[in-house]
Amino acid sequence: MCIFSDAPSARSTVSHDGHMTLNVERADSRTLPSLKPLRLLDNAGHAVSGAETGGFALPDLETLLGLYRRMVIARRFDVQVTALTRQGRLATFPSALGQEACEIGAVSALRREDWLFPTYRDTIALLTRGVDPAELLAQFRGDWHSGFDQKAHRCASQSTPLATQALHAVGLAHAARLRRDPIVALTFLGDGSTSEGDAHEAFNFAAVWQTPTVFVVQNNQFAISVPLSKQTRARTIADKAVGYGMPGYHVDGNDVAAMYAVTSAAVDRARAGDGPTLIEGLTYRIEAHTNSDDPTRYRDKRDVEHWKRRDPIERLERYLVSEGALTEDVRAEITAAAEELAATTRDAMNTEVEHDPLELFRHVYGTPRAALAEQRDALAAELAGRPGGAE
Amino acid sequence: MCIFSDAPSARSTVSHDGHMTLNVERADSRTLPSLKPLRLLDNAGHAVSGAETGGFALPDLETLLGLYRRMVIARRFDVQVTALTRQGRLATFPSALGQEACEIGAVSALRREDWLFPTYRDTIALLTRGVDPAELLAQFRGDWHSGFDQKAHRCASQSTPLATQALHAVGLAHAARLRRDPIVALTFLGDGSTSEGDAHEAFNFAAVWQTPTVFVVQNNQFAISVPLSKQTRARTIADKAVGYGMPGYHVDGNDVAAMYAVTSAAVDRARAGDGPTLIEGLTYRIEAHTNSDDPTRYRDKRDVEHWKRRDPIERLERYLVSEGALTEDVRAEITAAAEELAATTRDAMNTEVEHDPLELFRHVYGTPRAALAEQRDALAAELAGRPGGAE
Amino acid sequence: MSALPASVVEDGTTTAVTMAGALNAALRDAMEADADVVVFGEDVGPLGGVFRVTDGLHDRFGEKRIWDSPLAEAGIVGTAVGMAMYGLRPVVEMQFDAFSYPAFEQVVSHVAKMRNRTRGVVSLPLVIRIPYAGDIGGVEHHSDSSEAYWTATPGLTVVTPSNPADAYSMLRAAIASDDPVVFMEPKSRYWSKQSLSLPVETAPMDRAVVLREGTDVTLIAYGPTVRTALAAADAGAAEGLSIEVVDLRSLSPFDDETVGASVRKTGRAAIIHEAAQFGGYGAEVAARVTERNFFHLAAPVLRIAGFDVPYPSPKLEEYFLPTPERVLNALASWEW
Amino acid sequence: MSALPASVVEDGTTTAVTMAGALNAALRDAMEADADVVVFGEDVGPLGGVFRVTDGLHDRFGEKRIWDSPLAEAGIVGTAVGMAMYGLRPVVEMQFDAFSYPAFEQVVSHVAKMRNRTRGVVSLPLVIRIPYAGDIGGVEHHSDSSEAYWTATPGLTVVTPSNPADAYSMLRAAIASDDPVVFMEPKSRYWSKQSLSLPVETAPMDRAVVLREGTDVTLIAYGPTVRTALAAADAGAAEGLSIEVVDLRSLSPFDDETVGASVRKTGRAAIIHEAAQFGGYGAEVAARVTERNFFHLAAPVLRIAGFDVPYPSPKLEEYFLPTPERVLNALASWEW
Ligand SMILES: Cc1ncc(C[n+]2csc(CCOP(=O)(O)OP(=O)(O)O)c2C)c(N)n1
Ligand SMILES: Cc1ncc(C[n+]2csc(CCOP(=O)(O)OP(=O)(O)O)c2C)c(N)n1
Ligand SMILES: [Mg+2]
Ligand SMILES: [Mg+2]
Repeated sequence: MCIFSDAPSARSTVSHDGHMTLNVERADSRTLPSLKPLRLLDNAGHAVSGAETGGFALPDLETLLGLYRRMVIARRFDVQVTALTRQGRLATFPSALGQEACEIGAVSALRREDWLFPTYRDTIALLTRGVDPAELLAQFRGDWHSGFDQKAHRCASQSTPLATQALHAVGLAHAARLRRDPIVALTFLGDGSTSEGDAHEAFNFAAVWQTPTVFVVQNNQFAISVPLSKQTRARTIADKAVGYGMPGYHVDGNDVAAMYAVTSAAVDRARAGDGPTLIEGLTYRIEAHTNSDDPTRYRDKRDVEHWKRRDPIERLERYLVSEGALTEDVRAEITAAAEELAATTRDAMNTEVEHDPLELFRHVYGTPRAALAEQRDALAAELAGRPGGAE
Repeated sequence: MCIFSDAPSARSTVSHDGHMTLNVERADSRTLPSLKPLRLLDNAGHAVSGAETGGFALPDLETLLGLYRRMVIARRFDVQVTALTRQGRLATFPSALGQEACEIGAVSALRREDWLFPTYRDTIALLTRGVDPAELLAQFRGDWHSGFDQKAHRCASQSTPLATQALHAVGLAHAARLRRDPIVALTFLGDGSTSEGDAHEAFNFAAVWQTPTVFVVQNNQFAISVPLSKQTRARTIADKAVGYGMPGYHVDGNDVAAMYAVTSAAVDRARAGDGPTLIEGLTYRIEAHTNSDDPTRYRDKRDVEHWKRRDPIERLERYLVSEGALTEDVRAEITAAAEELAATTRDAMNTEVEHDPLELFRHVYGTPRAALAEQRDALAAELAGRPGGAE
Repeated sequence: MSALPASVVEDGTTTAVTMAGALNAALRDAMEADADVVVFGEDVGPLGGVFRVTDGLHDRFGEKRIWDSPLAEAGIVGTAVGMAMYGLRPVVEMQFDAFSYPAFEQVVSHVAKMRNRTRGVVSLPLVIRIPYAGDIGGVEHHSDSSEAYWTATPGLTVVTPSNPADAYSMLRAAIASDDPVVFMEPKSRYWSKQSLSLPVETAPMDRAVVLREGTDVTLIAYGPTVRTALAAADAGAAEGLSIEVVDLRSLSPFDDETVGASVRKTGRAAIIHEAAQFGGYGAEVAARVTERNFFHLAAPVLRIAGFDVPYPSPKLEEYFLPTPERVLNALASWEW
Repeated sequence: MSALPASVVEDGTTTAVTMAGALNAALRDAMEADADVVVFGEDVGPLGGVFRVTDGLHDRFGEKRIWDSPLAEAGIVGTAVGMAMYGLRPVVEMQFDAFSYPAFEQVVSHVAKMRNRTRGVVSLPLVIRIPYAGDIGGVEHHSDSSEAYWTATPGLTVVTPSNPADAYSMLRAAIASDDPVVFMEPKSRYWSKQSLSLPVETAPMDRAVVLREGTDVTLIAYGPTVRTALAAADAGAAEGLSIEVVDLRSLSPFDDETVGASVRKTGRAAIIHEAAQFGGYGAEVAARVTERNFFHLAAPVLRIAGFDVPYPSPKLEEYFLPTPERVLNALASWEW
């Protein structure tokens, strides 16, 4: 089920003037990312002009309205799932509340044939790609390690071992390039994950091989309890791009317009064969790391309040209202869609699915193994109340 | 045996004017390394002035003469060991021929109490630190994994797993800092090794913790057969420093004066508590990767000839001769010292040492293990010609 | 070997100490006793660790003794190696055992080999704490049992407590050891309680203990499965089967003496663990118990282990984990 | 199982094929047959690999089919996972097995688990070639035997040839398999020769073979120790001991059928490997052979393995490696 039919066009909205185009020369000229994050809308919802935009153009109203709709629905979903998790319906859930602009801005720049390599945090990005909520949440409810058809959605499963998925994205992108398929692989990473060796290797392989990969680092300023200052001494995470000879962008991650525009340009660049891009979206994790985390132990509530006042949805809403694009009708439609999704999700999560214990053995190998069949039979026998079974 | 009594002073010879001092502000200002490698002497042996020096001052003649002496002796040693390896006296030997300026310039910037974390390539750096040739070569002859007393020499063993030693250097430096011991840990890395995750993690931990660590990447342009262009797309390896918020220097690695001056400044900076530095020495591996490698398979002989004409020793020699510092007496003394060392090395390598098979069991654990003692006894019995032993 | 003192029996009184609490106390006391003990890793600082094992230590000892590192396990173990070379006694935490895998090269190629490489000159007094095994409803990668990787690596000492008293005593011993120790903490037992007065010193870290005496079969367990073994012994007793339960505590070295004595007495042995059976630690136990006691054995050593599949998702783990019933069924499969 | 065809017996004639040559031919033929087969790793391109296994392939197939990657093993395996997800069949090389350790997390947490995680939707037709074991005079880190790490990991298929014919046939089978295969190449056998006409198809990749028939004892070996086992059988024959030699070929899965049949015939079994004994692969062999054939065994299964120490430096490896004499001594330790 793809809940969004009005997917914004994946074509770039970037102004391709000489200075601002993403291209190899730019990488080779070793331009440092701006210290101030690029943005197209300020927190009051006003369009920004000048250097701060990094030369990127504000997407048109229709595109922005589509992004708004996705964000509102995603948030409703996220809040619903967090509530269900508190009620014990899910084993765990890492919320992306407050990160909707990063998640949806980035992923909306992809075409259907492109691939997404998400982390555990990026549930709403997968939702936006059209994955069914029940299948999506199977992992966090504990039904199976991953619950949706990765090939059908061109989405990898939500990766837990940090930064490992970035290498998969690079490999897949390279394979596509070898086959001359014009597709792009986008991977999300957390700020903390950039410290892992695999992040480095992924950036480097992508740059050396010039794979069509887009790295989106959601800098939500925490890795569980560890603040960014203990993760890197670089001025921005985007600075890391320099060391790989690829373009890096430091973007206001609560400005969905900027996230969408910059990612679209990077996706275009990748598709054109000009290699990878590193995008840092500066945002904030409003919720706890997961439901089992207690953030009062390590951060000041006032910080959270500060960031709540920089809410990505409200920012765009202000702009859309001021432009007259967000009518009451549209608002009502969006609310209804969001509530419907929430209801579907509630129902799905409140409905136990059947688990077949013998499925434990079914997918481990494509080539059947006698010893595994023995173990399966032993479990079957045990379940049937008979002792023993094998041997 | 420390073969060098005239160790150049480890104090910095850098001119500390505002712009050029290595300091945190500089790191924070995200200065990109110069594309042209810094140098103080050009290939003709003329002192360089202006921007190319990066503001570093040429060390005094006495210091340069000391470096020259070390390089000549190190080369003689290197050539001798390669010859012995061809004669089958050593299991393997990775020569550093042509890299003497990197090796000796860098390591000469250390004080005796500082630590060195070398790779398999850096035998002559250890020699320069005073490790006895026979003990030094035990590893490559195959007597034991490492043959010298690491604590006595403040030198770790020559690391084989690439980039792993860089983390040890960071940890040791951090431990020293916690204890307020004013020591520095310098680690060598190859250009290829910068691709490993461990290199990234070492750079990052050092920068975040601000450890007194100096990373010297010897960019000899090959990782066995793989050229630098397949290792990174960055314009210089020093560019990587930006992504960690530490200073990076791109240095002519065949100019020992520059290597010594820049490393000395980095060592001073580290000792002062101002954190790590990344230094890239651009050089060339004149010999094969090791004796078992055949470089004709992957590189053009003319390249080697080109680099031979940029020999680090000849360059300094030209300068010292033109300055009148390299008299025939001095030359004769150096040649004699080099020949003496070569003879000692030949003798040592031609003398079999005794191997005690039971030493296999001696150092694995500090706490004795009964099962290991059984295995030792079984081997002892086997060696004594008796069957069985244990059980 | 003798059974543990009475204090080690679980009793659920209010003066009880959890395993997490005992580990916390051990770290605190070790840090108090020796300024060279430092603790670092992911979230071990102000948060106190995701399992709260380092709770309160950051407040007490400050940033120079316990701190949050960047998020990189090879970096954590690799820098700990350097610190230990310099004479500190680092205790590092891998957040979950699947997240120790990025550090695998540092552990296998350096931690395990440093002392041997340097002919005993550089020993590494380093403790790598690894919360392991499942039964906590964790999603993928949060329930691995990685012990077979470490025990197959010469140079490592690998131990695992099954109760709070051992947790305290063995962690103190691990920190005091000049050899590197992989200290495996059974996640599902973190909240198990025991009435205890700390500090406590139990059997030496490298010895197994007989936790329950019996005459018919030796049931060997460690970490999380000790509870399973004790429950099986209870249930067995009800059926007239006298099960002797041995808690290995030390996986490497293996206490041949204690286990052998028990097996020679009972004539039968079984080993329980959560990790997959194929290539699991139980193979070593079965192989060496058989090698050394073949003619005392009335039946093959049984392995009751996880199936040879990846650890399952929460809703399926009950079918994967060895239960007391599965143990008894297995014992019943022997010809008696 | 039947013995290998006569062509598999070493004869040292001039038309001989080395194991490295057979592997090279297998790669060439697989790349020729299927455009989805790609090869990458460190130095596998123009150099042809440090053991020359990819010699000439770069010239023949060009940079898009076989190339040198950056120097990073997690990167190599991790990108291979992505390529395999997309439908390519990557064959990657770890230069020496100690250098596979940086890729450990990618192998254990992804390569082994992807198919299961995705309920069979994403299988990974990926081959990880690992030159392993010692006896080549290599300095530290160049002679590890890492098989126990991989065989303890459900989801991996682990195989190892002992001769050129199997090297060819099994590598073709590994590349053809839709499951990920850890393909372990015994370094010391790279230059061993066999007169052979390629292509050759030997027994299925997952089956053990009886290489030499015998009646007194089943000697189980794999990879580098098959030669040792055959030599021991020769020497044993001279002393009147009839040794049956089984070459496992597949370490995971384990061929219970072939091995069991042999053990039930001889009533005695021993396993030889280079890796340290404690926690080594031999433990699994001993444990399962005993479990399944206990009442046919006249004596405990013996393990003749490396000592429980890090692999030694070149001058000491002769004392570490299992020799035919050590095998015979061990067999003599049984009560007959
Ligand atoms: C290799 C690895 N190490 C540790 C963990 C445990 N862990 C899970 S999430 C997390 C923090 C990740 O922070 P970040 O990358 O910033 O992502 P965020 O959670 O903020 O989205 C940690 C340490 C893991 N999943 N994988
Ligand atoms: C982790 C690891 N992977 C692979 C190797 C095999 N290997 C040894 S040297 C080498 C090339 C290293 O190149 P570089 O870092 O540039 O150093 P150089 O040899 O040029 O000094 C490789 C691939 C290794 N030693 N360690
Ligand atoms: Mg984060
Ligand atoms: Mg190099």
